[in-house]
Amino acid sequence: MELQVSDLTVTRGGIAVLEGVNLAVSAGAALVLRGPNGIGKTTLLRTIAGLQPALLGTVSLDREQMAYSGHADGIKAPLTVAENLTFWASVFGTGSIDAALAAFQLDPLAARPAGGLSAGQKRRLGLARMVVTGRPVWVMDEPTVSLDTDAVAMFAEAVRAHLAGGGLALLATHIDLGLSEARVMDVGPFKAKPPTIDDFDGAFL
Amino acid sequence: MSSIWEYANPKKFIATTNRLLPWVTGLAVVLMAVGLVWGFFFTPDDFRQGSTVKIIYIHVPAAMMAINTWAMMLVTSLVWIVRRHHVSALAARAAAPIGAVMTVIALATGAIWGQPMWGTWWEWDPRLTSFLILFLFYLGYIALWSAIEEDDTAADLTSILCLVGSVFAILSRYAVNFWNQGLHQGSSVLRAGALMGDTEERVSNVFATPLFISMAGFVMLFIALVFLRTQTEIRARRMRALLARERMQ
Amino acid sequence: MPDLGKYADAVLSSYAVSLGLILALVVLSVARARRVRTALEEVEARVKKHG
Amino acid sequence: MIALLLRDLRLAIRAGGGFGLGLAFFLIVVVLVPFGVGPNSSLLSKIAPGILWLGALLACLLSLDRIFALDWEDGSLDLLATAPLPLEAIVSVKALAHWLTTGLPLVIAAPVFGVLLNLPAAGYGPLVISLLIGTPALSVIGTFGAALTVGLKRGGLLLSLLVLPLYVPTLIFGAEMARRSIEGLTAQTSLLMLAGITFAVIALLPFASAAVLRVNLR
Repeated sequence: MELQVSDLTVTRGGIAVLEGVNLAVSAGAALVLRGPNGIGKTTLLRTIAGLQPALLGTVSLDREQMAYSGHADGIKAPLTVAENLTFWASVFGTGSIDAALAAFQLDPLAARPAGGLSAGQKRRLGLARMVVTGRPVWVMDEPTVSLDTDAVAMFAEAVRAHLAGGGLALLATHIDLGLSEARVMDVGPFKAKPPTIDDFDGAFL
Repeated sequence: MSSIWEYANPKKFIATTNRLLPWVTGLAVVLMAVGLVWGFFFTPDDFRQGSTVKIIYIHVPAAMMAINTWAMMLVTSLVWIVRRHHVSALAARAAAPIGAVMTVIALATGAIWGQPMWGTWWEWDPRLTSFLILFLFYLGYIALWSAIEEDDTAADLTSILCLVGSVFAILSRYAVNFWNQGLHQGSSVLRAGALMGDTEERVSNVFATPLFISMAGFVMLFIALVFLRTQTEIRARRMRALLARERMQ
Repeated sequence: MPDLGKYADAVLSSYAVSLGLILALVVLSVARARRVRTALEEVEARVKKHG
Repeated sequence: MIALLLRDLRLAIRAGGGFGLGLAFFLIVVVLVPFGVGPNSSLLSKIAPGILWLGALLACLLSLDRIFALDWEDGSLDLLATAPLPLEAIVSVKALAHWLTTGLPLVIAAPVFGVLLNLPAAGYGPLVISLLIGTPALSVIGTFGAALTVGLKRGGLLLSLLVLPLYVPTLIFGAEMARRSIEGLTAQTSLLMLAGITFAVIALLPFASAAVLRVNLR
């Protein structure tokens, strides 16, 4: 399995932000996207994950193969940690949540209401959800926000395990994950040029 | 002249409507003036309704345009959904306030006519009630357009609302008919009301010609306003696009 | 002026209200059209200058 | 799908608000009406079916914006959209959860509140039946409205403006059915129309809601 993105142009608010993006990630590999704030990393990841349509270009894999994690973790405060994970496990039709709990050392917190967790613990719960999905492609946007160094190591370990199992990962992050095998790609060169102004057509420019 | 879809290009639309606009406006002014002056000054009073019959020259065309505007919005919304022509979505947006004003006129003239006829400003007559509901639909549609910042999102959502709303508007029309018939069956006042705004056979010939001229005038007025307001929406949209592009640099 | 009889108020007020509303709609549409047109021209001139 | 339903029900129970608030609002409307129109019991019994229907409708409206707003804010909606469930199913389940937490309690409570309004004895059965058949339509239509306004910051008022006109046919046929039964007239047409609207809405509107949600998510 290989994730191939060819000539992808992504839009935010109807305006192209990145254009002609080409990238490929093969099974067992991870690709880290870099770039300054606001360049369109989130938009790119959302487009690849199938949450928004691309203006041009193709993504080789279907969205049914991907698990997406964004800035918000989708945690329900009144439910316990275990209940939150069990919900996603049954939605994705995977059975057990034990592996996910173990990977992010959430076992001691399993019976706690998620609303009482610290920001870092919530983030760990959000990342544990990725394990539960059982999907081969992880698309992750700033996964390490509010994690301490131990938790970042946990995360790197979880990604490594995922890759070893034949999965692949696409991440946008600023910090060094300690994932030495991951390739790094700067999305800066793909920044969309302002469209030329001529007589107006469908884009009103 | 290859196909009608060429006019979906904003620039082409503006150029074409600019050429047509003076003619349409002139026609609207002439037809409305003739229809209304003829109706107001040179038609006899009705033997039952007296001079209030003169209100039909405004009430009937306004009511017709209130419904036709929604129908036009439905068509342009469908065109947007199916063919993604921006001008079509913007035309629907431009038309909505016109339809709302026409609905208000139909309601106001209906109420003013009802005061001497029914002895009350407001009667929950099925026809008037349906127009009140139609007005609520216009309000919701306009409010949704102005609440959403992103243009294409707004166009998509309002189009779907227009589609769903159309079905519910027709449903409401039947529901309201059923509901009022249940309340006062066979009231003679309501049968007298059927003369107002009913099909042309019932309105005798003396009233028919100026009424048709006035209706044609209202149609022309509508077309002129839609042209002008759609141009405005296109320009506003282009301005937003230019400003957004400026921010990119 | 035709003799409107006892319904003069009703007829005259409905004509006044309706024509007033139509006039208001036309005036507002034309005013907004002018405003947007000049605003767009300004922006276009600025954008063309900066390239 | 069942997991989503169970989660929504569990959230409604734990967070409070779900069952309780709608019912309390319904009660308050019913209590306030006699203060507004006077304590004349024959008048009250005449308008009781309409008031109960209106109260149920408003109580239903009150909780509509919660259908998607919370899931939108915490990102669950994005995650659900990438889950192996069609959006149409998600929307339907959400509507069902809303009905179970809002509509059904209202149906059960309506006879009790009917006592307060001096509802005639003949009216209890038809009222409960009309509410039972009609309130699912309120939830499904409301879900469409909630999907339309999900991304908006001040969507609450707009939601009411959009949804209330869509409620007109259901309200008319629902209240009409109860009223006709009380007056001893045949209520069959109203019943059939009400049921027809509910079934049509359940069958068709989720597609519109899902389409709207897809637009709002991108």
